[in-house]
Amino acid sequence: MTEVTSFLQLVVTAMVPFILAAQGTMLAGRAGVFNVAQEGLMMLGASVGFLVSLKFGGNLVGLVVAALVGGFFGWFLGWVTTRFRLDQFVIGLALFFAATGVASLLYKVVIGVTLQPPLIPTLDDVSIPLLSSIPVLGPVLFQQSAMVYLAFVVSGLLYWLLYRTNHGLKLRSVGENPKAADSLGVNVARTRIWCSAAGAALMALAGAYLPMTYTGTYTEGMVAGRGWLAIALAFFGGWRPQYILLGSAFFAGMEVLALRVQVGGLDVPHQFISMLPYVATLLVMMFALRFARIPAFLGRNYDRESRTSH
Amino acid sequence: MTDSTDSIDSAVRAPRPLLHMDGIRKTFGPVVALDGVDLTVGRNEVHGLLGGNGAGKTTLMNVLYGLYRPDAGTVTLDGAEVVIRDPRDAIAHGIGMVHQNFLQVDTYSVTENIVLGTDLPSWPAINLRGEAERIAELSTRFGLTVDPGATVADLSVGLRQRVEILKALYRGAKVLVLDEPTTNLTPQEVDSLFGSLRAIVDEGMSVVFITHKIRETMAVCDTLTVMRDGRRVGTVARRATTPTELAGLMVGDDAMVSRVTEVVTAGMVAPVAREGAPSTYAVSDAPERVVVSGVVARNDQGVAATHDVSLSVRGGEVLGIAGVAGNGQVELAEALSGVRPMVSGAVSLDGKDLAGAPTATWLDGGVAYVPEDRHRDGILPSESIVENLVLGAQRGRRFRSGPFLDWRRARQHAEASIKAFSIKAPSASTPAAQLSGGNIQRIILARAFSHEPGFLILHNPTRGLDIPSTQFVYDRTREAAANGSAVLLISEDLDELTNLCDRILVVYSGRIVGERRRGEYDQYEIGHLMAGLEESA
Amino acid sequence: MTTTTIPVQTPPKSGTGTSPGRGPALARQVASYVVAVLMAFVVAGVVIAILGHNPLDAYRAIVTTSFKSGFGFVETMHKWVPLVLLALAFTIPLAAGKYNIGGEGQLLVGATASTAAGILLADLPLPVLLPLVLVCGVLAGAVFAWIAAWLMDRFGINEILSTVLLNFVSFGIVDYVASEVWSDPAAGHPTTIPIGDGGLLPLVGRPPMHLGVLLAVLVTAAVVVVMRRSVPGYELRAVGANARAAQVHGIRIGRVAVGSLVVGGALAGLAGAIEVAGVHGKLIEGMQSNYLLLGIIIGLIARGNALAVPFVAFGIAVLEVGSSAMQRSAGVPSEMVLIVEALILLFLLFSDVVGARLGRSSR
Amino acid sequence: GSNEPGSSTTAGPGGGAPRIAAIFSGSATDADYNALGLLALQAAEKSQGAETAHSESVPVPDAERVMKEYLADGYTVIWSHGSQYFEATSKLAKQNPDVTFIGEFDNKPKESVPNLWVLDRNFHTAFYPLGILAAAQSKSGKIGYVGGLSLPFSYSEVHAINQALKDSGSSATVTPVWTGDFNDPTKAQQITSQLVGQGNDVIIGSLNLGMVGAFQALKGKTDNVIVTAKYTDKSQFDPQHYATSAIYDFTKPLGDMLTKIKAGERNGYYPLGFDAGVSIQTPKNVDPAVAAKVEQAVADIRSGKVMVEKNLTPIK
Ligand SMILES: Nc1ncnc2c1ncn2[C@@H]1O[C@H](COP(=O)(O)OP(=O)(O)OP(=O)(O)O)[C@@H](O)[C@H]1O
Ligand SMILES: Nc1ncnc2c1ncn2[C@@H]1O[C@H](COP(=O)(O)OP(=O)(O)OP(=O)(O)O)[C@@H](O)[C@H]1O
Ligand SMILES: [Mg+2]
Ligand SMILES: [Mg+2]
Repeated sequence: MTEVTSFLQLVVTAMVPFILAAQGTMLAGRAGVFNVAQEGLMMLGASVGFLVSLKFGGNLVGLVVAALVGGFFGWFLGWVTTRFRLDQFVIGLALFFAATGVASLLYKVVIGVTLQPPLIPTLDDVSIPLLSSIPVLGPVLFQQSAMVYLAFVVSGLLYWLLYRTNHGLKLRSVGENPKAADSLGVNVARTRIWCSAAGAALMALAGAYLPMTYTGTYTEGMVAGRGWLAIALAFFGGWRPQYILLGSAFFAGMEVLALRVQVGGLDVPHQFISMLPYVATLLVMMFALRFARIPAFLGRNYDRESRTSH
Repeated sequence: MTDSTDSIDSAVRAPRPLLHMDGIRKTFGPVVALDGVDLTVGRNEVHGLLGGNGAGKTTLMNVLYGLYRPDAGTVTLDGAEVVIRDPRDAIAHGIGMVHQNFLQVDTYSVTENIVLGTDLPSWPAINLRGEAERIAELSTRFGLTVDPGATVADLSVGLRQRVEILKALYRGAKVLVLDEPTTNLTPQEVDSLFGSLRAIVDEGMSVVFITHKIRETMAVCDTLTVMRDGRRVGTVARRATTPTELAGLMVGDDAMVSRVTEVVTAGMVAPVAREGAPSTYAVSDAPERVVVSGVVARNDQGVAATHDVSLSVRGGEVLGIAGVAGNGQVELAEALSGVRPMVSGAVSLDGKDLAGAPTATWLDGGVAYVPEDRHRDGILPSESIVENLVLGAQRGRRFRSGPFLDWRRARQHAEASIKAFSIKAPSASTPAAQLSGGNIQRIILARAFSHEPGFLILHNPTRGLDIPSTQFVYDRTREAAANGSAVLLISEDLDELTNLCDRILVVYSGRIVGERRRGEYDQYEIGHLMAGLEESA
Repeated sequence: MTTTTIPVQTPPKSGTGTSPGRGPALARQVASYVVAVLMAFVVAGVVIAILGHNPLDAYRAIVTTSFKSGFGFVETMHKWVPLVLLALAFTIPLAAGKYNIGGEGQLLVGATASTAAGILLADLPLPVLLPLVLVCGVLAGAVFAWIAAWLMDRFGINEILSTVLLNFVSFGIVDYVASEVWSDPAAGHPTTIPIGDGGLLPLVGRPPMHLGVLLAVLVTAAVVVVMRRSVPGYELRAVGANARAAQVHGIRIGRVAVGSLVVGGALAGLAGAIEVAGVHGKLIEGMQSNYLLLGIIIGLIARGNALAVPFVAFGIAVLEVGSSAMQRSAGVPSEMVLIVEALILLFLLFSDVVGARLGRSSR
Repeated sequence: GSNEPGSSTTAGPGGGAPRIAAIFSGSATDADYNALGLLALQAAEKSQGAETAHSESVPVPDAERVMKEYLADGYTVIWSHGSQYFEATSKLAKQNPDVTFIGEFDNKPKESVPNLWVLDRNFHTAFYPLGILAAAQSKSGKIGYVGGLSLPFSYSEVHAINQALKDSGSSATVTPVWTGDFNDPTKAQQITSQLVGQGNDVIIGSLNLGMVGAFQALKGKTDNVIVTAKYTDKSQFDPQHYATSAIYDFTKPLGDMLTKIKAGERNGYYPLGFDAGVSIQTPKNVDPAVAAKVEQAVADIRSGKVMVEKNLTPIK
């Protein structure tokens, strides 16, 4: 395996949590729900995904349950912010706290103190026949775990959903001008709630990916700020699935590159190298991104009978 | 309150009306917006809904459209009682509504805005091209031409209006509600809209047409319902009524009616002689207070929107600028008020050059600006009336004590303004957003006048205002001129311009293409200039 | 009078009404806070009981830690300082509609600059060094926030994005300074050597409380006055209420937004400086704790009302200080604290809704 | 060491049994450093009849406050588990002469405090045999060292490895890399993958929870690479590539210190070493000859034949 190939393979592997969490953020955001609980939901997804896989056999079950639990949190966010119009930011932070607490608490209750933590098998690489034998691209893109394919497929589906379907047309209108959407019979509350739920489910999947790829077990702090970065990434990608995919490649690429530089023995303090991804992101934004647009109603609650909410 | 017009009601009521609303009541907290209102709309008719600001017209129609839930009352359509919980129900029952503030997704194309909310199939992809053809076909049928592929943010107000109507037609509405559709339109556009309304009625639909403008109701409506203060005060057939009677119904107070005849009759008869403003005809001798030369300003997209505009305004003069919306008026108004930076050109007030200075300097120098979009540019919605009246003067000496704002003085000023400008509000600490459009405009005027402006720029100052409020604006504008201000009135309402202005300039494509003086006004001719059809020498 | 009104559920007005608190309104607000805290404790208590611990012991620990001893109170005040400053660092830009999520980075960079001054000029006497240490922190925080503000103003980069990313940058800066530049090899953690004694805030009382508390009180009072009464405060609110209208009326919205972020950064930088000069005497990696999140939460609970910020911050400080006591004396897992905090937030918002409904139906 | 833990005294309850409080840097469920701490604490509770309490996930800046709260609650022995707390611990010790403190450190402190026991973790000692292992095992001559933060103790570990390479006459080189976080397995996975990709065939890990990721980088791969770990037995993470671990155990050191404290010896210096708290697991997945060399190195250090230098200077 050439060095380039292995580098790119690492990048693609590292993209997955960014893709899933940022697409989740984007999906909810395009419907106007600004979720800020990514970091917590990813931890919850990691913990639940691991524990369920361990206790009920099989990563698939773990992933499904993690997505459901995450989805429940997202549903709650959507529900209280539409039904009671509670502040999205506050609820999001409350959910961040709650999810973080529950994640560790669950592990503590189920596993407890041990020097031999139980493990789940990590995801196997699935080679796609034919495609995986393309030079460079094959091993990079088509010899990965099922979650990698899932992340890309989800991105493609989201693009299709948002821009090619009637549901997408309605969905985006809810995040742009809910009053207009409402006046045409689009169910604003339902759209928001489900987008929020589905978005949070993706975030939980992003978290569940970590134990199933990097560790085989849940470790505290394994999310390590990637949830917060997912928010940045949603802005970076202009709240569009296609650019979020590109942005994930950029973020993951910078993350892996930063370490690569150290391995290559470059004599720069590693602290500076670790800043590289963030500084580079800002530089790219400065020079390349005049396009960044955010959903006009992002983070605001819609009240049909209020005069101020449009 | 019983009205003499009730006898007419039974006369105009068709045997089985298309729509009947009965005893609708709606409150917003302490405000009773609708107090048991009835409305009956017959088949194939344009039904006018007339009333002043805050009469409850919009609220009543929002109830019909399912946007508001009534506290009491029933709706009957085609003889069957229906329950309308949300717009989805309304649409399903064949009700379409064009809202006062357009409800459009700015980033969407015309087609996307129109098909939004329907059940078009998504698999394998939504077929917008097919729908665009349908829309094009509809728009030719009803004379509502618009490019289905254009992004609505790029459309003029008139075209946006058409999109709104097309939305309803596309859904096969039986009853089409238009909430003050003409406030944003030029005379030509109004005519074309009325043509379309007739076409719509001819195809078997009914139209509810909300307006303040008696002239318009007389032009297009078959039947009229007049509302005041959340009540229906009468329903009359157009043929059996007169503008004065309608004004009486709307205003509800005969003394008042005589004071607003100017507005009521604007554009219908020759301008009434104005008493009480005799000195204004001497303006030609007054000194030129404002001199504008060679102004070039760009629009938000960075394209030059005004070209080399030069003009001057004398003290005491009301100079009008006529033009179809989107011909650089916004940019001109903002450039002349110091809000938008100019590319080149000079503006001076009383000999003091203002070009290039920050907005605050213009304000201090005596330039006051009443923007066209009062909600967007005029008020701080969540802040109180007191705070709104301080806006722009916060750095001046009037409301300051040391480094701090003197809120006591600001409140006194607000209370005085509320009285002087007859602002209807529970108190001075009411947030501006809770007020009706007319009252918001009064706040903006109060603020502008309290600056004692040397140069007053008014952009569409009466758009969407009811008769008393419009009259109020007219009176205040004249008063400012009489006090020696140079007044620039940019308006799309020709009636208004010919009524108020000593001189009218016509803009087309950001250039001044004609000038007319009082006495030589001919609306038809000015309309031609506005359409860019005639170059004046 | 017909009273056939159908009891429709009129939803509450979006909770942005910031009209100056009148008596009953204030009482209702305080009541809603109390109810929320009680509800949160009841629900969390059920969870604690299910986990096999005694909720009453747990809560006794939380509630009494701050007040049963002078020591607890001083610790609470020491925690209050960064909380209130970071809450203001979030609240001030929020008034102009800008989200400063970078308080953490601004605090750290401020602390780094303070430490640098305190180490490089360690020999200066207190009257010179201490002000220098504080000013360096304030300036550094302001500059760091200005970067985000500049990116926003000049390039249109969303401030949430830039401030979040700059937080990560600040971690690298602190790590570098604390493990390479002035590393204290004996610390077993990225920590700098101590700053000069002249840079330390004087302690007063028994148990000793650093004077940063007083400083924070003064700064908070000044912010409250400026926000409510001064011209810049008014312009800030105007921009937040309607930026376009503010611009049309002569307010330079770009400057106001940038200024609000810079002032926010300065306050966060001051928090960093006080942590260095008052609490740690040096730069320690991780000294930002979870102040950013708590600051945001405080700002949001206070609804952007600068006057409410110090009080809410005090409540959160009590909770934070009490929470570790809960783990200690009742054996409740530390994660429970997070859950209690989440519940308080939730119930606070809910009690608002309920309060608004009650308020309406009693009319 | 001559003391058997817990053999000398078992004071009955009420007979002045110590009240021990401990603070940990992370969750005790980490199956790593903090779990070791909690197990030691629980053992002390049993053997000493002590009453114990502990706080988990105590951030460094909060350590002083949390310990003060324990002081206020009347605990008689306070143990801060982690050298990041040492400063705060020694400061409090000076302020509270009646309470006995146990602090951890990576050196012998210059001053001695009358009521402070110092546990010197001597991490470098254990990394010498790991260096021997690497020297004997590496075919490529490239050895990767994966650290978290670039702290002095990490430097001492790298120096010890270098010393071992020199002593065994190997020309292999060590590449130290830092993930910036002892507990971020994702970064550890990525960096390990890259180290392996660069031809490093021995990976010496000095991480906490991050270590799990380092193993994951190789799991299921056929590369001829071995990985060593720290603190606990981590063989289950990747039995195929796992070689050994520098195992730490705080039960005995804590027990010893408590016993002495009970006997009135309220301060002292307790160095960890192969007699006390440290051991090297018998290497797996390597030649028996290589394993023997490691055993030999341990024996040499024990006997004093080899002195592992404690060099805390930064690596360039
Ligand atoms: N994040 C980005 N990175 C790079 N280029 C971008 C980005 N966002 C937009 N662009 C560029 O801007 C153009 C417009 O983008 P796009 O077609 O997605 O916008 P849109 O369809 O108007 O927005 P939306 O579909 O969200 O309403 C594209 O041609 C693309 O080249
Ligand atoms: N969403 C709302 N919240 C609170 N009060 C409202 C709301 N909508 C309308 N009102 C109040 O109800 C009354 C009727 O308002 P409505 O908008 O129906 O009047 P209108 O006849 O349409 O006036 P205009 O000519 O200004 O459009 C007014 O007093 C208004 O302040
Ligand atoms: Mg698009
Ligand atoms: Mg209306």
